[in-house]
Amino acid sequence: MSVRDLLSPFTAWKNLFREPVSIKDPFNRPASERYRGFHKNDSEKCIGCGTCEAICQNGAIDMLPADGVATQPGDSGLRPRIDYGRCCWCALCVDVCMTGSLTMSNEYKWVEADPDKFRFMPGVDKKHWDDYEDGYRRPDGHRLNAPERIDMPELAPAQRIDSFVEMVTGYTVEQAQLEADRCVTCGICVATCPTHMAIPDYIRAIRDGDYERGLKLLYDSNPFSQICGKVCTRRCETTCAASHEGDPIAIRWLKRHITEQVPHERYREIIGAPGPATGRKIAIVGAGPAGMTAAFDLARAGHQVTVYESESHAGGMTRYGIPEYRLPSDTIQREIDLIVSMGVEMHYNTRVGTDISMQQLQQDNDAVILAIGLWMGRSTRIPGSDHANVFKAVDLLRRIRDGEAIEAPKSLVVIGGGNVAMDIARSMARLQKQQHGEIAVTLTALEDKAHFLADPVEIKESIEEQIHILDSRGPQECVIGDQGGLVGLRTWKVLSIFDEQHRFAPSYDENDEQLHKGEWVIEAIGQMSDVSLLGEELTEQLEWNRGRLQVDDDGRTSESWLWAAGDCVKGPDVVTAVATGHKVAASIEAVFAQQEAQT
Amino acid sequence: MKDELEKRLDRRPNDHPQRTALKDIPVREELLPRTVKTPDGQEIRIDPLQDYYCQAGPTVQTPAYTRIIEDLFNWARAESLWILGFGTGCGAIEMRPLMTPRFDAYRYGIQWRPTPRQANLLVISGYLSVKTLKRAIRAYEQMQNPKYVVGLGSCTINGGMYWDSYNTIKCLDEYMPVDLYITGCMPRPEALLQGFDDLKKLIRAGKAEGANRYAENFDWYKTNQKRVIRDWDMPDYSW
Amino acid sequence: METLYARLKEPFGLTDWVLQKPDLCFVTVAREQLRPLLLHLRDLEGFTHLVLLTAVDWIEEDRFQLTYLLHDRAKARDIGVRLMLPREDASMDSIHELWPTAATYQRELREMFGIDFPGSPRVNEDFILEGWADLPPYRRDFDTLQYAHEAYAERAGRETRDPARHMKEQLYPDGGQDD
Amino acid sequence: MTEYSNRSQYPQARADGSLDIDLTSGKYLKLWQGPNHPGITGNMSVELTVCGDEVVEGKTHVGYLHRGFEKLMERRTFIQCFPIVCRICVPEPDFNEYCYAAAVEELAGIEVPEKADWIRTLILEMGRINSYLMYLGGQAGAFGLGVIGQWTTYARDLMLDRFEELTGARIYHMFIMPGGVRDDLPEGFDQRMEETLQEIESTLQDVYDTMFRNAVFKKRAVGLGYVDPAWVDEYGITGPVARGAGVAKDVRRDQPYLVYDRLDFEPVIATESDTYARADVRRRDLLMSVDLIRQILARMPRQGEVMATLPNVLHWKIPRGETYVRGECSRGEYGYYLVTDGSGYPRRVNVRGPSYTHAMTLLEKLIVNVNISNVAGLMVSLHTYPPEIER
Repeated sequence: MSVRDLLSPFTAWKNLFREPVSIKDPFNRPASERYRGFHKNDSEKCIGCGTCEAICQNGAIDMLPADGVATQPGDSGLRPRIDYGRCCWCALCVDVCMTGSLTMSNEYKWVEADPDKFRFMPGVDKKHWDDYEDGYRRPDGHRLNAPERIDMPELAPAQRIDSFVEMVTGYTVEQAQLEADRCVTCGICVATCPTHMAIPDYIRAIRDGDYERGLKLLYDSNPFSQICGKVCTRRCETTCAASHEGDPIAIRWLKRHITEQVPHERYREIIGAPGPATGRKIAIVGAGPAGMTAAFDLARAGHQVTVYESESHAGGMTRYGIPEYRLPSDTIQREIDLIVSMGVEMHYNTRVGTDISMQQLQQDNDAVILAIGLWMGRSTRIPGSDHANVFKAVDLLRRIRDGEAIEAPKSLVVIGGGNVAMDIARSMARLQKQQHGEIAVTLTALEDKAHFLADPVEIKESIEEQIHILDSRGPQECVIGDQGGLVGLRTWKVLSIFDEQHRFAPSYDENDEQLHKGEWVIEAIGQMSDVSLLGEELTEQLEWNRGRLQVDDDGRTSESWLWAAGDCVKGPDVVTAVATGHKVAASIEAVFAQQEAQT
Repeated sequence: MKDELEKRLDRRPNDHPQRTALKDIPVREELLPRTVKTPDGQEIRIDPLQDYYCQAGPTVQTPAYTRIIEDLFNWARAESLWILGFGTGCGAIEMRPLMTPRFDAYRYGIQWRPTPRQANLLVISGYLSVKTLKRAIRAYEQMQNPKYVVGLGSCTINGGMYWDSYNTIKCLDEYMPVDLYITGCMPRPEALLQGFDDLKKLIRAGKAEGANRYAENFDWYKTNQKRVIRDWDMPDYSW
Repeated sequence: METLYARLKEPFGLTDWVLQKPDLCFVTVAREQLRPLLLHLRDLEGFTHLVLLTAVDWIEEDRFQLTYLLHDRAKARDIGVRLMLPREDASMDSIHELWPTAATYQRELREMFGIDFPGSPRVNEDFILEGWADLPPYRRDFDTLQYAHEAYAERAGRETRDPARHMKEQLYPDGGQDD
Repeated sequence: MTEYSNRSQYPQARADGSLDIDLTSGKYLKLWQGPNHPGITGNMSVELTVCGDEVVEGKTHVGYLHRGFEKLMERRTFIQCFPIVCRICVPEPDFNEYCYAAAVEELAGIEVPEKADWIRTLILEMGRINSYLMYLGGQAGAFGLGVIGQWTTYARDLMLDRFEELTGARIYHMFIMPGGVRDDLPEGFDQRMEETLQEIESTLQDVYDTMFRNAVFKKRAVGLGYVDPAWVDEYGITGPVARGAGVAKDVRRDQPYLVYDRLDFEPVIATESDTYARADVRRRDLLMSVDLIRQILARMPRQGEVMATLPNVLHWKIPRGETYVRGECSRGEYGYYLVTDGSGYPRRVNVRGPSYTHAMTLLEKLIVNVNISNVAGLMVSLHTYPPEIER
């Protein structure tokens, strides 16, 4: 202790001459740029997936319907409502938000006498901080879930181009786990799937490693799960929450993974045996996905189901329309065998209308289902399209699939931009490679690249396989040479496809004309049903809608004994066919139950 | 108001099954009746719970006779918010900047007092564990009228982060009459100032009637308090 | 660390050795060997500092794990000594004479897990909780959410919807197949 | 040094060594300091038995802030635990975030980007400065020097501004996540940080002149709360309390974590081991943190990621294991003992805060024979925060 210790404290007095440090107006002091203040939500961008609710450790977020927000595919119509009696402003909800719609402002003052008022729906209930510039938003690259999909292992273009061996090899267990891990289990995809498969649940089964539960979930809603696992059009993935800021979950490949992990001999046991016989009889025309799905449902319900198929094998377009490299025959056969094992009676090589009449079927059965698909290729009807070397894609695909030896031309042109066009182009490319060692396939489509109807993956793979793809080309003439052989296809540049009333009326730039060389021209611009089997009388009686059978919501035609399902009604794709198959089966069940009740 | 309170009371179950196996909670030693010897040798019998507290319950304060006088009173009350320096939870840490030059709440007539007797504003700074609730109630009851309660942070509103904790209450207004809530976790000093400013407006408008609400619904509050405070070893009103 | 374990393994019957990181390992010891082991570690091996004493409830295996974490200041390393106790009427010997601070840990374990430490100072006094009459809260079979629901009032008016179910109700309420 | 021991003849020891305190004798008075008391470190209390103005027995009571974190974390996923841990310690929350994140990363096998380690170190040092500034205000205030608190709280608020612009929050930053840190440094941060550091240094000079060179403070702090170096191991004493007793115990140097092995520093020690020495250790430690922040900003890499890729946090599972992660916070060793069982939730988390031993056993030992007026000063000198005792 010294005199210094007594005097030194007085140095504090120097602060008398210092500028005061007090903030003049503490009521209007903005928080920092990154401040995690009150929430904002871009209601347009939000899809109501509820991931914010799932991650909130405080149970502060409720998902509720909001005024002016409609439920539609890809948007649940719910919006988060946040309870500020719970929130801790950790911003995990912002970090995990699948669309980036949820952010925070740097507003932080909220005083209220009524404690029940601290709940609000950001972006729906207007707040004065909605248009604040500053505030926390997820920093670039800061993600709590991996945005990138696990790539599906597949054969390299060079390996696959000369054979019809399946090009995709399937996920390993580790890969599937990682991919399944990306799913946030929101379930928005379920509504988009035509047959409403329990997608989040079977993905969870993969995470849990419980494949048998996964398989049960698959076959509960889709008896074509193995096939869909390979060739589904996967509309579910377009509405996947992960697709907004990253790749959608590979739902199709995960489905495939489940079917690959369960030994085939276990399938029937897991799916369960059919119920006791009811004595009801049902005839199904066509053994494609729609017909076989209906057969599966009805046979499991105990009804006696007979399927009539004009080809030698069941599977319909999955067998005769999709190339082997995408969907191997043995996969189809396993699926069909499984359905048949439920007690379905099959009549192959039996053409209804020729071998047995519809009237006969009506007499012998309680109900008849028409699932005849779309087997007639449409023609462009341009000059020269009746030439012998102008083919329909469906016909060619069927011939290839049937094992017929086809001599591929050195060069060819495909008209069409859908999946069938890609299939035939790639199939022909393989034949060319096998037979000539060279590929010369040109594909012309009306649509521009951004609006191609084909799956983007198909397009990418086609390009890898050296298919020459030209967009916005309108076919004008199949040019026939002096010797009578086909020279190629003449096209004009497309300016627009639809007119102002959104009707199909393409307009062309006639100055931009090209000739695409090809010994063959293959038309892949759509298909229609061959309804000749119905016979004149029935055709007259039934109602039609633009060449397709008119059915009600349940798939029932105007004739009370006749239902229709599959591509001939809706589609075309496998999973829609499965959905309509289920639908008619359920409708028939309902009618039976009604009849039961009446007697 | 009372009906509404009753309704909220009714929707909760009574003592839940887990609690049936109650153990007897011993009364604290210093609260037991005892005999004390004074320095001159006299023996005095003391029952702390009876003798140490005034047991008269709270009464409703009627406003002054004329409006002008009452307004004057309210203005004076609003301009001298004396806060009890009882940091019940984490939010108390943001009070310190208010007490110091940077935010300087003193310029708004707000200051902190160490004892309930000198304070008229109790700030519940966040979650209240049952153990602190007991003390906070006593602190509140010992404050002089007119008195106010401000709930600070989301925990006072609906449990906040500790919504599933076995040891914290979720709704402060079940146990104490709250005049105002400030949300945040925790609210910044500026938000607190805003809250105090709003409280002043309430007081000036004569709407900060928490203390009267407490007196009017005393039984309801006591029932709620005793439901969560298991060892109620204190008088009902510890003034 | 390895040499330490090799040296102590036999005399103290140590099992389940895990080298978590170069300066931290865990071992399991039998109940009767605990005290000799702790004494040995403290007095002869330099583990003079009791970092923590806590329990883990392995309710599926019907036992508590007690973890004594000791720190060796000179060599900057730690050893975690695990000890398994049956869950029923769990009771353990107190080590408060080895480290006075252990008494606090033991008081907490008594209150939060219901593990008794006979002889430990003030072990039966309320420590953190006051007037607690339920299961010790850190036991796995105590459900804090349920307790909170039942014991404390919550604000009414909260409800939520599941997106998938809501979409079903809105878009395909009959559960039928659609596109 | 003032001799405090055996000033009173009461209470006498019984044959078994326990104290003969008979409350009915009239010699003793039971006095509760806290929880609502200006001279208490947060929401806790000490139950004092006094004889005259001298404490003969003191018992610490905690639990007023108990929220059951360790239980709550058992029903939160690994990512959901991250926002809740910082609430365990209000004045220096980042240590919880760091220890929890490091324990999770260790058991889950996640590699943290190097830059994130630097930013974490920066944040921990900033938090240390805040904590010490609060301490200095409290320590001076406990001896009646109110003005120190006015200055240090202002200085601390400047640091909170830096925290706010870096982390997006003032008190609970929730910035150190398992996997890294949330974001990079904002633009111009170094410059503003340097200004803040200079302001803090100048404040500290004022504090030194008015507090450490103050006859009142010296008179009351010197000799108060003497901690024998031999108790350090026995009582599990860590941090500045141990360093004030001449034991150079500092996790940053003994078991370097984050980037401390790439920074130049030596643990600050003093040998007097009383309240004054501990205050001085903390003051010098604070200056060292200022220096460390300058070193960090000068040496840290400016390019690169700040966050590792996590598995989808909604289904994040960590294999069975257990670990203990420690760090040197302003009060001593802070540690997390984490046990996982292969599920998506921690099996058990035990938070070991330095106050656990300091405020319980050690305080109860030191408080005997202390004058009532010095109890507050003694408690503050152990720098205790009750929430880390009871969690």
